[in-house]
Amino acid sequence: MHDIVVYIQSYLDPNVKLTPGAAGNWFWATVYILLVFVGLSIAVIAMNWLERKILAHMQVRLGPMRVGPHGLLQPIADALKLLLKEDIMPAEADKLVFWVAPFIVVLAAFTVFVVVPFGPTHAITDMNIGVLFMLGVSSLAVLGIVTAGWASNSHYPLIGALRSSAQMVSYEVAMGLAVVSVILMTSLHGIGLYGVGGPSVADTGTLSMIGIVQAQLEQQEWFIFKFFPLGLIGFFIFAVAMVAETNRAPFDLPEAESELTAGFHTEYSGFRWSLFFLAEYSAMIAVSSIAVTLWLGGWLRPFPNALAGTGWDFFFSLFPGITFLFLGGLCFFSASRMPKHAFFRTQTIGLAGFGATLALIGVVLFFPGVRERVGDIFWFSAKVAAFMYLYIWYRGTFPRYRFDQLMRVGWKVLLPTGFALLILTALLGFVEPPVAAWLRGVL
Amino acid sequence: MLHITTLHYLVLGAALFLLGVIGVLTRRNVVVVLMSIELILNAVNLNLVAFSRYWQGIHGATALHGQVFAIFVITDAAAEAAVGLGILIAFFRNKETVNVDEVNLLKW
Amino acid sequence: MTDPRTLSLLDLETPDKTHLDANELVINMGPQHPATHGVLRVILRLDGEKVMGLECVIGYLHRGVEKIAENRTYTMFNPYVDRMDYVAAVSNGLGYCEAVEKLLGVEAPPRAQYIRVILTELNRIASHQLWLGTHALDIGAITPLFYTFRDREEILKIFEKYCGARLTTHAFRIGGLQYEVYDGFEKDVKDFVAFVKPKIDEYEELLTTNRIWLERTKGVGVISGKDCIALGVTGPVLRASGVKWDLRKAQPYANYKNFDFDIPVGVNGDTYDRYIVRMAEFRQSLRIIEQAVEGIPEGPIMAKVPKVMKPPVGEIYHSIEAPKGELGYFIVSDGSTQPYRVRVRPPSFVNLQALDVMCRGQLVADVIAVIGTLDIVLGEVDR
Amino acid sequence: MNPPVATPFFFYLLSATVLIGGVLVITRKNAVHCALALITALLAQAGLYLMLYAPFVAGVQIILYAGGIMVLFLFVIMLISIERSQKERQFNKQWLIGIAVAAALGGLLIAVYTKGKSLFPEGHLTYAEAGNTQGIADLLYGQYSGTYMFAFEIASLLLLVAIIGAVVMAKKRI
Repeated sequence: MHDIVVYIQSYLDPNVKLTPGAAGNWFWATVYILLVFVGLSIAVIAMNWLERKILAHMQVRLGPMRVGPHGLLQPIADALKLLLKEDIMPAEADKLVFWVAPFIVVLAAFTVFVVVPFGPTHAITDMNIGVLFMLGVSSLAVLGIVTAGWASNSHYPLIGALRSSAQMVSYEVAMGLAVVSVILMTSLHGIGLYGVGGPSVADTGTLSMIGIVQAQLEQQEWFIFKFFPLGLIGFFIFAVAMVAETNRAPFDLPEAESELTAGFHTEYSGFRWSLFFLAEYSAMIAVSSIAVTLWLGGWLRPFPNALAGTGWDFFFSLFPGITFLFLGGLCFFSASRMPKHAFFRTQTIGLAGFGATLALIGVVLFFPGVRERVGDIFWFSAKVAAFMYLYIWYRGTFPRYRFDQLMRVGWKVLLPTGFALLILTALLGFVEPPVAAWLRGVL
Repeated sequence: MLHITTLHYLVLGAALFLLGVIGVLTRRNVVVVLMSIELILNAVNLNLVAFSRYWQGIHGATALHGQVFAIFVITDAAAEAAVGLGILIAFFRNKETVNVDEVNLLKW
Repeated sequence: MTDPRTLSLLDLETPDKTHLDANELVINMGPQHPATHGVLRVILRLDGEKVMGLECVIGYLHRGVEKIAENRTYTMFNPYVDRMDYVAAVSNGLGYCEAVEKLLGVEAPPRAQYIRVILTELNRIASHQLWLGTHALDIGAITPLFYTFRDREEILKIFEKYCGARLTTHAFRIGGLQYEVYDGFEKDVKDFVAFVKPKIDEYEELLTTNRIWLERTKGVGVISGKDCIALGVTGPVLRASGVKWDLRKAQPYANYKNFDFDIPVGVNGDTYDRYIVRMAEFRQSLRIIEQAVEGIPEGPIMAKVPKVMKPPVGEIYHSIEAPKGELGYFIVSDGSTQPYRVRVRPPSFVNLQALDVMCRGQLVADVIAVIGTLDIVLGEVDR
Repeated sequence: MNPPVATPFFFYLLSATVLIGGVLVITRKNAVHCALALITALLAQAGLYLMLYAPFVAGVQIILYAGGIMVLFLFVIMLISIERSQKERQFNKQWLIGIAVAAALGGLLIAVYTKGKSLFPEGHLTYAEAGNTQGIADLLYGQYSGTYMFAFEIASLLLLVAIIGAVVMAKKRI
């Protein structure tokens, strides 16, 4: 018993600078996995609600308003409905493959989060091949989509699946090139040894997700601003490719309902369909996490170098609490504007209760012990949330590409740009240190 | 506790290799034959990586030649799959079959 | 590679080869397809994703409107025409009423004429708004639909206030109007014009310079002016191909000759030009409404028409510029209370014939864009 | 660094997966099932690479084999119709000879491994995956230690040839 307590406490030691996976701590690794799983599920539910509401307000509608105050319980109602729905399997479908396909997609989407760094110690594990692992595992989702379309034994799903996989495979290439340019950047004026692994030799890069963020901290700039405008171009390539990769508007051809009804998941319903839904949203969060980690400084708060010092640390550590208090206040404000009618009493109380919960979380986040440990998670989530908003915004404003145009953008625009970017980054990385040294000498 | 040694991996590799060989020699469907070739290549890769680990034990962590070879083999497998499937499509278009024992013409 | 245009259209034998070298694939789009705007069935002959030819199968919404006319009096048939192009019911009513008036030899009084023009132009805007929303939705932009429906609502409110109905209005009567306009009609119309002007800019902001919109519409579904004339295509589709033909100018009816407006024309005859032409028509319609609402004269709203209409023996063809093109009524009278024959020349039906020419050599996804850009209403195609 | 845990368990689990996957590949009628079985085997093999402290090879295995090559296979299987080939005889006439040859080969391998058991003592490894990727990169492109730089460039040429070859083979009209 005592040993177990010691084992559990060994990771709580503030001197531990490792992720539980890297430290080999089974207990905390399991806890982190559960936390990430629950957090991700909540994020998907929240994203579902937010997408409907934000899209609705962009389109002069109200969105869900009936189930719970401001439709807050709508995602839960939907989930219940999906779980209770009859699970239809087409008679001519390939039973086993039809059954397995959604799980492949969901597994691929969730496994990616093993290496996502929410903070320097807040990740399930840190791998020497972090980025490679993320790209590889997220590319496995293609298999699920192809098999789902094929197993349905129907034309529209098959065409949708082939389109989807062709699209994902094509954009993976451009995506990879953009990622490689970042990996090149990590090796520049480095001190070596970021994160796990890496011989402590100067000018050695890293594939580790934590290492990439630490490289940005060392080099004192986010990679989006590195070698301006090269970092920005790389980020742009990735930002376009990641929308295509997740099959979202304006690249949502596999699901082009005006042509293909619902694409590869036409024949799916109920629980299995909800798995595709879950996978789509968690894949969106996953690719956004890659973008945030690689270009936007991951968990780093704004200006970690320019505004360093305990005062600034304190200032920025107040943000999570303030955000939750603000959200709670928003709920109270909405509750006060609810119609004063007996029919709405439950809803008003529910909304106020929700606001109170958020405010309570906000207050807890002000405690000194908590404040310092959640800052990195907060900034990471905030950056990812910005990407999620972009996804919704795209969907609200863009028409859909045609398939040949989509392929042309992927292969004829993004790919050559990616190659040029890679060459220029390498060249600049080679040229820059002597030039900088010379400039220092001159000045 | 039983230790897993290099030999374990070699035996596994050999078993995989034999499965691949059986597949190549007995199946008619070209796609499955190509997949069996992938099995053979993977068996080889497994051996290479296992040897690399063994070699690392002797020569230190930087003796990664086996793994580099494995990467070359994977590259080769990609090339082989692309060309093999290309030939398969061309063949299927002309003969409407994917069976190896019906490939009995040098040209058509 | 043979030119797909030289292939015979009706040659639709299904090749039962499904392997890679299949020369063509015949697929069926509709009648239950979300992008065919109702119950249009299109049989596509494809080479891969390329359209080699297509055939429209229509008639799923046939209600025998023309035959019904033969068993109704002239007055009784009037509401039926609303059900043809149900998104532009007012225009249909205008064409029918004017045709019968011509046959009877009466003319609606000027006040009625002005109000007719206002309502018809409002209806043109409503029809174009519905077209824009659904067309954009087909191409994947979901937001314009909600914007256009929000603004179309204001038009429907005016209709509702005027005659009690929103969609199938039955606004006009043979010889003029049944109802005097309600108090505040002019103000409502003026308010609407002021309200909708910035909204049209809003639509254009979303789409006109949107890169994806340009890629999806430019060079898609091109048809030349010559082809348009040969096929009898009219309306915005014809004008987008560079033919300056608008019945409001060419054969002025109602009192359009009193109003000052331009005919927007396109250059390339592609989907984008059709979009631009219709966007310009929004503004021209607003111009007409502004002039008309300023100049509504006082006076009666109904000409003197007999209670029991017995037009003299004879026939008449009268056509107007409906939102979708030339809407013509050919009415044969045998001197009785019921028409001997009514034949409608619906713009959607004639324009739909251009679909094949416009889609050949395009991709499947473009067929959807082209069906959208033709702005067909199946109620009118099938009648 | 903590010692690895439950190594034999994972080894037997993963190798069982690999072998079952391999058996399914060569026995299933439906080519899509074969491909799925192969993917399972490949992923399990990636796990084995991780156990051998070769994370980079494992990553390449996932991204190239499972995510790339197998998608290509699935594509081709779906392009060519498989209904007919499923009803046909699955094994060719020489299957007996084939199995005999494979058995002979197996016997040979068994002989080699029983005789040469002493050649392969247990490889004791105490270091983790640290620096694996950097080490491989060093061997491939290192300024002084880049033994395989030329071979690597040749591999890129091979890929180029394969791309052109595949396009030439599969294109209907060039």
